[in-house]
Amino acid sequence: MASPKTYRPNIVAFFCRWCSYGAADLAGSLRLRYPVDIRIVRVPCSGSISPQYLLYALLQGADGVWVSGCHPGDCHYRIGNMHARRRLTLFHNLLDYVGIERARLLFTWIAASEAHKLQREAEAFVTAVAALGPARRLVKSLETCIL
Amino acid sequence: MNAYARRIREIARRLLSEKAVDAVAGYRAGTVPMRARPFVARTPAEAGELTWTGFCVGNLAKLAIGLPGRVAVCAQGCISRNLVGIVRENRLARENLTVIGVPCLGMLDARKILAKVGGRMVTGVREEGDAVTATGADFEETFARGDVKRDTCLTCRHRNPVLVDEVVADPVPETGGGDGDRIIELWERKKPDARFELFTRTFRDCIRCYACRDVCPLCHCATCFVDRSRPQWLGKTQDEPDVLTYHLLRAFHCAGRCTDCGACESACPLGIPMRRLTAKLESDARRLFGHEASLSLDAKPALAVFSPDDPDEVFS
Amino acid sequence: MNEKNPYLPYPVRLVEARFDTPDTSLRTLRVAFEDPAHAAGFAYRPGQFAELSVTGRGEAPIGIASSPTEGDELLFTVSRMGVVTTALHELSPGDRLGVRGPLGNGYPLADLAGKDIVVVAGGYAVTTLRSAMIWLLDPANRARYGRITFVYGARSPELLLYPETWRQWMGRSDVDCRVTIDNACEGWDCLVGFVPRVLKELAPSPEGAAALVCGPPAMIRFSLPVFEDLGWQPEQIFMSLENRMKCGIGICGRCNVGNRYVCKHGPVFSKAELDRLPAEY
Amino acid sequence: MYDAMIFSRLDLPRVIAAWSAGRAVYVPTTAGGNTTLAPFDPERGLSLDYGNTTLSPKAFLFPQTECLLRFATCGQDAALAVAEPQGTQKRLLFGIRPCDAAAFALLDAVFCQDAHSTDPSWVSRRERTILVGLGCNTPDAACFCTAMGSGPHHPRGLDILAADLGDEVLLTPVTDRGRALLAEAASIVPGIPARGERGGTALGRAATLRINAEAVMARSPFAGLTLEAVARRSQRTVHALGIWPAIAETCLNCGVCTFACPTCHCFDIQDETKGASGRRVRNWDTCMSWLFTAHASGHNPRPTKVERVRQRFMHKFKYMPMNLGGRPGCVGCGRCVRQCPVNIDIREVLRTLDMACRAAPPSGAPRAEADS
Repeated sequence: MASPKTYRPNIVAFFCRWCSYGAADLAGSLRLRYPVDIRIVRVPCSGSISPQYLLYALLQGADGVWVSGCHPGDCHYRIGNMHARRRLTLFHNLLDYVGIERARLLFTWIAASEAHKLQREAEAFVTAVAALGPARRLVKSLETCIL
Repeated sequence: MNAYARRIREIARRLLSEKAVDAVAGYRAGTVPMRARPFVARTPAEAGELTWTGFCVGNLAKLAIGLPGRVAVCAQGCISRNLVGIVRENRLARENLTVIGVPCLGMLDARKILAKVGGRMVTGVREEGDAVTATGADFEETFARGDVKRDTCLTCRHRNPVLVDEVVADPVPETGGGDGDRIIELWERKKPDARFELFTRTFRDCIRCYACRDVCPLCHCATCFVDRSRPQWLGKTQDEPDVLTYHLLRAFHCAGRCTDCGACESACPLGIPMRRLTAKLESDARRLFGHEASLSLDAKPALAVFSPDDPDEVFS
Repeated sequence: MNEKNPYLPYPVRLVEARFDTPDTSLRTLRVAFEDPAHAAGFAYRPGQFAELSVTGRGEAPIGIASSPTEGDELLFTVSRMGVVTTALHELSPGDRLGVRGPLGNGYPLADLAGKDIVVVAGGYAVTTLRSAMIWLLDPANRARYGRITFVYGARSPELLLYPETWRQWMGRSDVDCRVTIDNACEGWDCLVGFVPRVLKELAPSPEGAAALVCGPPAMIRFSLPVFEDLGWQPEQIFMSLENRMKCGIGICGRCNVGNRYVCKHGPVFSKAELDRLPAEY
Repeated sequence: MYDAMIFSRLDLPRVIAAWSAGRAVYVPTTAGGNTTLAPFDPERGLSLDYGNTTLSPKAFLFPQTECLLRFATCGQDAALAVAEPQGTQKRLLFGIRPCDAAAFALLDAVFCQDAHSTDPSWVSRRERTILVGLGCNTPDAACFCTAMGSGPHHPRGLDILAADLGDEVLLTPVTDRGRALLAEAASIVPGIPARGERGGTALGRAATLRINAEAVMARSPFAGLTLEAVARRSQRTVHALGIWPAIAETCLNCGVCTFACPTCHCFDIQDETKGASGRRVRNWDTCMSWLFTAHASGHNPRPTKVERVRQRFMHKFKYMPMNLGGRPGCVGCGRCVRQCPVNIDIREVLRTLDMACRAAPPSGAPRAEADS
């Protein structure tokens, strides 16, 4: 098991290409540092994110999952993030309800210009997930042995 | 034979002999005690086989979807809502559907009855008003209906059909219990660790037969996510993460559309209370979006619509 | 087959791979056993198949296109269809994969000694018939059979597999090799027309003969009446079936046609036997 | 028979405790409305008051999920390795019902066909698992073992058959292994050899229990089921009968019947990976599933539930009898009857099938009617 000192969480982020992905880009241009533990998956819209993506990430051993889209009202496709908000709200509550640690999930609205917000959120999320340690719940292990 | 069954046969016979419908989806007597069988009557003679008992615990909306032609369906409150849902989803045309409305007193849970009689072999069950009498080779015991009703019927809010073409009986008072949130309180009170432990324990016995999915009229994907291979969203094993992920996703796919008919729980061979998950989603849909699934043909499912003022509580 | 555990593949390495068709939907893989003992244990007959496995993706049943007379290396032509076959298309020479087999019954070539053999192949289904042909034409076997006729067709020239092999047969006097494409095209020097028509013109006599037929459903559907009109009996015609398979040894249950398992009792069935089975394939 | 033993019912937990030395012993346990075979706990005691286990005990020999082998990465360094040895635990299952033991005997013929088709983990588990069955004194309304060549006190597949005589238990060894086991128990717990007058009485009581149980089934509305007419018809004829769409009409195509069934044995094989390593697992599969036979090309030989439902019943009542010398692929445990969400009753299906086979006109050429 990883010691607290060396442990670095595995974080999968689903970013909307029109805003939060742009914010990550901008953060790079501005040379803003944020933790390297985040693997960004660029998606067309937060509205295109199915809960099964998030569960898939958890199954495969992600310690934290981050979804970020355009602020409500600013969707490139007009209403994609409005649908995402309803869907992901229910899903977030469901995961919380079954005991998945709240801090392993982060849902944000980050516009393309908000590189600083992205940096802040990234730092806070990585710290929070690192504090929880490696994910144990819903993580697929291949070690099972039947006698 | 009870009054409901008599009336259902009358209606079915009339609809079939007048050729108002091609088929009537209902139930006939089961081959073993405490069971009823979904049945499609296509002739007035077959209508004579229709029956109604507290063990009609499937979901006939599911059966109706696959039937060609004009179909009449016997439906309690929850099933009528499913019919509304499938009409809304264009899986059954309203003009091809006749709803035979069955005001519901709550359906029975064979497991509860078996528990009440201490596992002795039940050879028959009689229903008289609020009294449910189980008989065996050497015993006869009577219970209050409320004690042997299915869990879902204890929190029912819509015992009377919301869409009716033919009426089996006068509406019954809406005294089912009505508080769907009671189911989720069991877990919500607990701390996350305990919640996960309860979640795991509740679904531990699952054998992934998918009866819960297959009995449910909300499921309609041509290829279910569990059957997809590119990507394969979850493993096919009985390992805990695969099983739990299956149930989370199955429940979520019903979010905003579930009528809490309880067919999933009734179909489960292990008696897993999977409404623990669906009830949470519907409770949130009510609380956050003021939404209750399929109460009228005009209402869209909670996740098919949005409001600019939807709560932002999980976003930062 | 691994004697202790039939689910355990032999490790092999990909020696050579090439795409057979311009659309790259077919790829022929040549593999070599890592352990000579495994090669010796893998005693196969034409018409048998093996489960090819790519670790992490799974196994797929593929007919063996090589003949045991060609040495220890195995040849498979794989159509890219699902997860495993796609993975097989992505392998590079030198990569290790698994081979589990040989599986199934194969063509009853030993029982057909002394007979004339008519081989009818369509498109990509020629794979195990290539194996049968090479085996039949091997000096050790050729004398035990009468006339050998090979009819092979595909939609267009580039969809014909193993051209160097059948071109070579065309130069031989002990085999009647007829290769055809559906529609004429520039530079094509062999026959034009559907396989059933070529077969009709050929009019093979059923006298002391047997046919091995493998091809797409339409080819089978129109070829069988040709045989029938010529007086062939169902017992003389052998066909190879495909069904979804997993275990390959007649246990896991999905590939059955009636009471017969394609993986164990097949994939080769006589038409007479198929006539007795429900047509669930 | 003469080496049967009689034990006091009160001593039975001690007998089982004696067997627990060096073995994991599982006994019927009811909790939350389900009966399972759970590890024997002397503190909890032993209840013989159960119908049958909710699911069949097949998972003890054929786990729902099982690792076949492990591997590392793919590509040049792909390495295939054998899985950990499977089925190494020595076990004793107490109280399985004769129908389920008959199912194990039937599955032996499936998992151990010949040198090429022998399932090593089945063999390993079967060899290490001792079966002490308990005869049924009160069959359930769904039971029909007598019609499937078994019976409420049938010994096939068991090592020891127990009969619950109320105050006493009669243990009859069926195999040499069972005989040794009985001797093992008798060396620790006082038992009485079932000989002489005392033995005669016990054997007589057990016989009466068996006859009474059989009589209960003989009074069932489904008594008298037979496969004779099905056996006379060719598989093609049975397959082509017009009865299948109506039988399948209400079927949900879920897998309850096949997963609960003690003789259903179909499985799927899949690879799973995590990082640079992975495993090949087999999982129970079901012929009810669309995916079961779907080709990668999209073609499906059993495209609708009618073909799939037909396959299930044909497999049990036609294909397996053809392949197994007439034995049906069903032992009459009744689980599918009890657990089918839409109450499709296999007995009713068999009756319909039987009647249709009797009524079917002899199909064309006599040759087509003969299965060879």
